[in-house]
Amino acid sequence: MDDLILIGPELAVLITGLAVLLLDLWAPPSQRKTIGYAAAAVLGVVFLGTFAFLLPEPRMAFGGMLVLDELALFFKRFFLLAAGLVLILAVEFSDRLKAGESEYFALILFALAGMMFAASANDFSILFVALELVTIAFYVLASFQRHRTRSLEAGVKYLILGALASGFLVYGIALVFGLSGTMNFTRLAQAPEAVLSSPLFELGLLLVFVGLGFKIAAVPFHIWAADVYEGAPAPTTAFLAVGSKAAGMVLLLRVLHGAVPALVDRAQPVLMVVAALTILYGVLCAIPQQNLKRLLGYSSIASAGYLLVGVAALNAAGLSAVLYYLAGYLFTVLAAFLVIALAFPNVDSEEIGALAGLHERAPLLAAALALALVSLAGVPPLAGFFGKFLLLKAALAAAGGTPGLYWLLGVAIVGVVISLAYYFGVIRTMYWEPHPPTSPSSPSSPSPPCLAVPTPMRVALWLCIAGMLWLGVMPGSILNLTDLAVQSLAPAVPVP
Amino acid sequence: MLLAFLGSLILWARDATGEPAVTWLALGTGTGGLQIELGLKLDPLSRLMLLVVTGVGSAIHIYSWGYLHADRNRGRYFAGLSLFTFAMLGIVLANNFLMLFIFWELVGVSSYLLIGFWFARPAAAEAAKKAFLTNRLGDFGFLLGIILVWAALGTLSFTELEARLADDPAALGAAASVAGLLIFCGAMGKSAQFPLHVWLPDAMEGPTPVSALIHAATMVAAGVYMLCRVFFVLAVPGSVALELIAWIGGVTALLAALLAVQQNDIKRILAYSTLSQLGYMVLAVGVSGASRDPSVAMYHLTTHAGFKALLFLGAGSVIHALHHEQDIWKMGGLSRRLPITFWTFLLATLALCGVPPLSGFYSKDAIIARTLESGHHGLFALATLVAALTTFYMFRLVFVAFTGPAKSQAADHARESPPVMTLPLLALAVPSVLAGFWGIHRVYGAQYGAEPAAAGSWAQQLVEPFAHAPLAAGAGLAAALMGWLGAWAWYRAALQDPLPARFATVARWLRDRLYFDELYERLIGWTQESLARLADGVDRWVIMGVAVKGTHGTFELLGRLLRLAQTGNLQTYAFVLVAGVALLLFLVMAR
Amino acid sequence: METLCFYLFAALAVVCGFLVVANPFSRNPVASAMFLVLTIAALAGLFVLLHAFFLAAVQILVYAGAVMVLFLFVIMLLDLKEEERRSWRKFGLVGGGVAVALIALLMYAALRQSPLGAAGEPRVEGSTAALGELLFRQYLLPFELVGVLLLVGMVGVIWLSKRAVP
Amino acid sequence: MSVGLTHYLVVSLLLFCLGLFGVLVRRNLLVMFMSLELMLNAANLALVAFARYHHNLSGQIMVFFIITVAAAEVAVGLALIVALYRQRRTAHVEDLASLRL
Repeated sequence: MDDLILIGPELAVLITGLAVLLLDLWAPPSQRKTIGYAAAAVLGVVFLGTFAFLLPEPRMAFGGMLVLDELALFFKRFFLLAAGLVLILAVEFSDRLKAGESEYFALILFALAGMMFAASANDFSILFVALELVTIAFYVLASFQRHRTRSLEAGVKYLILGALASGFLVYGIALVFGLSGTMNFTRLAQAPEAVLSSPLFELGLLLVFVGLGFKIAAVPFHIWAADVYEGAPAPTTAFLAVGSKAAGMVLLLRVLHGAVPALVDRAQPVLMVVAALTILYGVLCAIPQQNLKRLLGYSSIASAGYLLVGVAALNAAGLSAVLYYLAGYLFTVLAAFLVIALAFPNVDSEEIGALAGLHERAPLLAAALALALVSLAGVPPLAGFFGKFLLLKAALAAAGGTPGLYWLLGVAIVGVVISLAYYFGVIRTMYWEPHPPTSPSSPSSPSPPCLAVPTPMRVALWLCIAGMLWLGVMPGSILNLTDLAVQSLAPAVPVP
Repeated sequence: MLLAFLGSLILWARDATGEPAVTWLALGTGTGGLQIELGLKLDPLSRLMLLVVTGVGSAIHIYSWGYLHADRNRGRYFAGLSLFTFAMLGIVLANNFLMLFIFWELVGVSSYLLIGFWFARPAAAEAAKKAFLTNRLGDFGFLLGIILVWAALGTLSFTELEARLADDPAALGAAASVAGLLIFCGAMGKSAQFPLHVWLPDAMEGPTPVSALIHAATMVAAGVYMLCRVFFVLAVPGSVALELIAWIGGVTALLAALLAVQQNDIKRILAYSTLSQLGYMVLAVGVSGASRDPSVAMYHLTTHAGFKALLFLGAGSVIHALHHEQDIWKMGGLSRRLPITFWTFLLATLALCGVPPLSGFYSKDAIIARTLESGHHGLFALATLVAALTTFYMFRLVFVAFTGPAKSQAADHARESPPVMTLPLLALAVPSVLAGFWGIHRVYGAQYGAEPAAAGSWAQQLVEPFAHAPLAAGAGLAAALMGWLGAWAWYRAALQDPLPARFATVARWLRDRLYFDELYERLIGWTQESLARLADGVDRWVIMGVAVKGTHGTFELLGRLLRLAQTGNLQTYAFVLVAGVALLLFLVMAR
Repeated sequence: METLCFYLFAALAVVCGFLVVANPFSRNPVASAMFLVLTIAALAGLFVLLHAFFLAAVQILVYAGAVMVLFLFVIMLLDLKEEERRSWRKFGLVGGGVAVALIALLMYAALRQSPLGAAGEPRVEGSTAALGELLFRQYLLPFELVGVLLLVGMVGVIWLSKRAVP
Repeated sequence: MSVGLTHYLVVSLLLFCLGLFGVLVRRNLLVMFMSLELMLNAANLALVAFARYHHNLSGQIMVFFIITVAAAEVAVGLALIVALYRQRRTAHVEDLASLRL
């Protein structure tokens, strides 16, 4: 019974998902949007409910399969918030799905459940199953617009490459299990040195890293990201960028600091190289980009790189900064995708040029997107700036022992500077370029039609804006949470 | 926008009470080694600067009302203007490096918006981008400097930093020079010092009140203000930062003055003049190392803010009256058509040239005296030379634009601007005249008064410049006189021509050209022309062409190359992934 | 006897596996599918040798019985003959070969250097009862999660394979 | 020469690399998919062998999960390929390149 209480939030999400599927059978088509909003509301309630957990120390459940600590709670709240916003976005988007809205909502909820389980995973079996639950749901979510070839193509690409990464992951798990004789993280942490230092074990861990690196879109496992981001429906892309990446991240932290804390020092060079490559790749590829969703895809690759900087710093401040950065990223990216869903009524052209003059048609959208991009670019006082600042600061603090980190810092700063160019290009288009004539039939109308912003979207947008500003201006409160989370993960990690 | 004015009035009243307290608002604190307080710092330095920003700012707000009354996008304009002023006030009041930097960036963003206000004009958009990028380049150094200081001393608060440095002047160690110079990088960007000065003349593409705001009281002054604010970091013993700063300031002053001589656009002349005066201020900061008291820089900044805003608004009034004509050779005879504009403009010009008893004389003289006092004889000569040049090009402008016959239809039919524009002119004329006697130096003196070597001697020197440093005052005056004579001799004579010199027939143009060269030979020497051209070329080709475009191009090329990996072919993707795995395994396992 | 069976099944698995990916005689997907069935059957044989009887049955039932039938069904449905007409891509062959060979080499080297515990001493007897015990006690949660995963798969398949409404 | 754990692992490794090779060189989506199944099967073999030689049934449980997940993955993947075929009349990777650069 205790175990069930500990997975209460996940159960609630699963039940909501089933209820959405069932309700769809009776609800008239006109009520489907209501179902989506209701599901989002339930997620809000569950989000608040997670604050009822009081954890003086980590609790284990299901015979050590799951662990519920502050880190898990942090990520569960993160996923719930993200999924709630994505649901609102999906409801707005549902007109373009043609049919099957409820299935779409339900799949989002099931993927959310998978992510929440992943946040608590303390065993490779749970890691694998939860990750696959997320992934398979995303295969369908990415290709959900089956009347659009591009959506299907995105789905197929994600599927094949995802399955390939899963193959590596599974083989890695097999090797790790084979050498150590256990799949449980807690027991793995006590494995003898002889096991840890054997090459085959190391190989297995690397393959697991491949599987997780695929999720967070780190170079060289990033190759799917841009295509899938561009082709998939906007809510899917948003959830993929925020949720899937965070799920990969939390699992990486769990494996690294939970299962093999003795090996983190040896993992550092790998993490540093991957982080540097990821930042450079994402930033450089974004420069000539004309499609906004694709641009955000590359930007999400770069973000993965920045996150890995925090992981590679190997200190509590770095991990705390990773969590903070993710929180800021949540609001920023979702704001951008909310705008994308509204501003591009025509799904097959998400060219930046189509945003010209947006500030006249929809000032709120333009302002929200501009804020999001400014935050992504790392300009104070928004959340993105503080996240990057904390990450770099943590890396700097750790750089004394490892000179390689100085290089990584240099790369990260160069990345920030380059990224300004394309983010501001988008802002300039929105504010400074005149709106192209809307249609040849009404050339006489001087002002283009205003875009209507439905109330729920308005609420979601304001929430995102508030989140970005709040995190940027008052980082203290959230930093308390992230510090707690990091302490529960690795009490032994030195605090600089 | 009137809100800003109201705010400035309130602050004014607060100034009158004269509370030198430091107000702390601990807005955000974090654990894990991060401790950032956001707070305000009110001391003599920031109080007076507040006055300057809000005073000039509100004059410009009112003036803009008239200047842009027909523009459709007025709302956006005033939003930008207010944001800009807000950010500027943030810089003035910041009590730590982080907050300073945040507002510093905000100023950059809002100036980008304002310069590019007429974005439909490609030049304006280009100028806005250039300003932003150049500033970012400087800010990058600034940020590194801040991080360095923070890493060495562990705090970002000015008060604490100062205390720590006072306790242990060697706390920064070998990093002192580097940190100082990196921080100066930020000032170089904002205050447009060589070689990052390229953005400022182009920024004239913005509306004229914006130019006034950016050039007079705010953006460019932010750099100098920041230098004075963190002077204690720059002036630690053993640092070579100040020496270099002084020379960069001197070079900027000279270069800009030379370039100003060559310009025909009324706003560009003023822009280069601003550059030159900023060079003065930076120079003043640089030579104040021995006396540990950069107040002369602030003094000049304050007086300059007044008369330069006046000059720009006057120019704006002229441009407005002539329906956006900016070429001075198409003006002429405006003294009769625009009397208020002319007299205020003349007053400001005199102040800029350093004619006693106007404000510019005292502040400029203080700088020249300081160079002499600190033993920088080369810089003293340079400063005097620039003073002469300043008078020369300013009176060239006045003679050509305001006296003589009208040189175009528009100039002949010009009418005085509405009162909403002339009133700010009159209001700004007051400080231009009075700021010299008013005792600004004493306020700034209080800021640095506690420091050891800041004896009150310089204050007396200001009251009696001639008595204290007769050589400096005399040299300054003589330089001004020489410049004026040069302008009078040639441009008064040039005005006898029925047509403006530049647009006459080839022969006439050649003759004028020779006259030019002759003048140069007598005054400075033949090299000036080529120097001016060289400097312009360096601007245009080396700095913009190679440094900015080259870097940008390289990255763009890299991006396009990398993008080729994204062929869209699933098989290639799979190959990239597997090859990545193979490489990763190889790197880790094959040891 | 056991050794003989191992080599038989192992050879069968590897050879058939090779024929799945690179059959020199036919590049018809049907041929690949048939050889995959053989590989799977051979693997089931190896499972029996490893005393994993239940898994051997599952392997045959689920993989050979269900998954491969699904594959064949789809192949028939789509009527694909195209790849036969297209030539191999040289770059793919060489580059892929090099990458895979590198991975194989590294793995093999790691295998040689690693202490595999008391290798050569098979100790576990595959008891289906013990397996069920473990599955429904310790691994109950992942088991239930797999159920959810199958539901997700079902929803996805139904949605994707339904003909789009015009 | 008696058969030991290493032998099984070598077989598993060979199968894994064969599958990997198939993904890289075959251009029919269905065959690529089959190659992926081969990789998963290789992992299964390794897990079962480890379970046998390490006195730990957990490996077999993991195989059980992998088979189920693979089945679900195959089902979704095939449905996706069918949907794509309906639109484009192809199951060929080279014909899938509308998303690029």
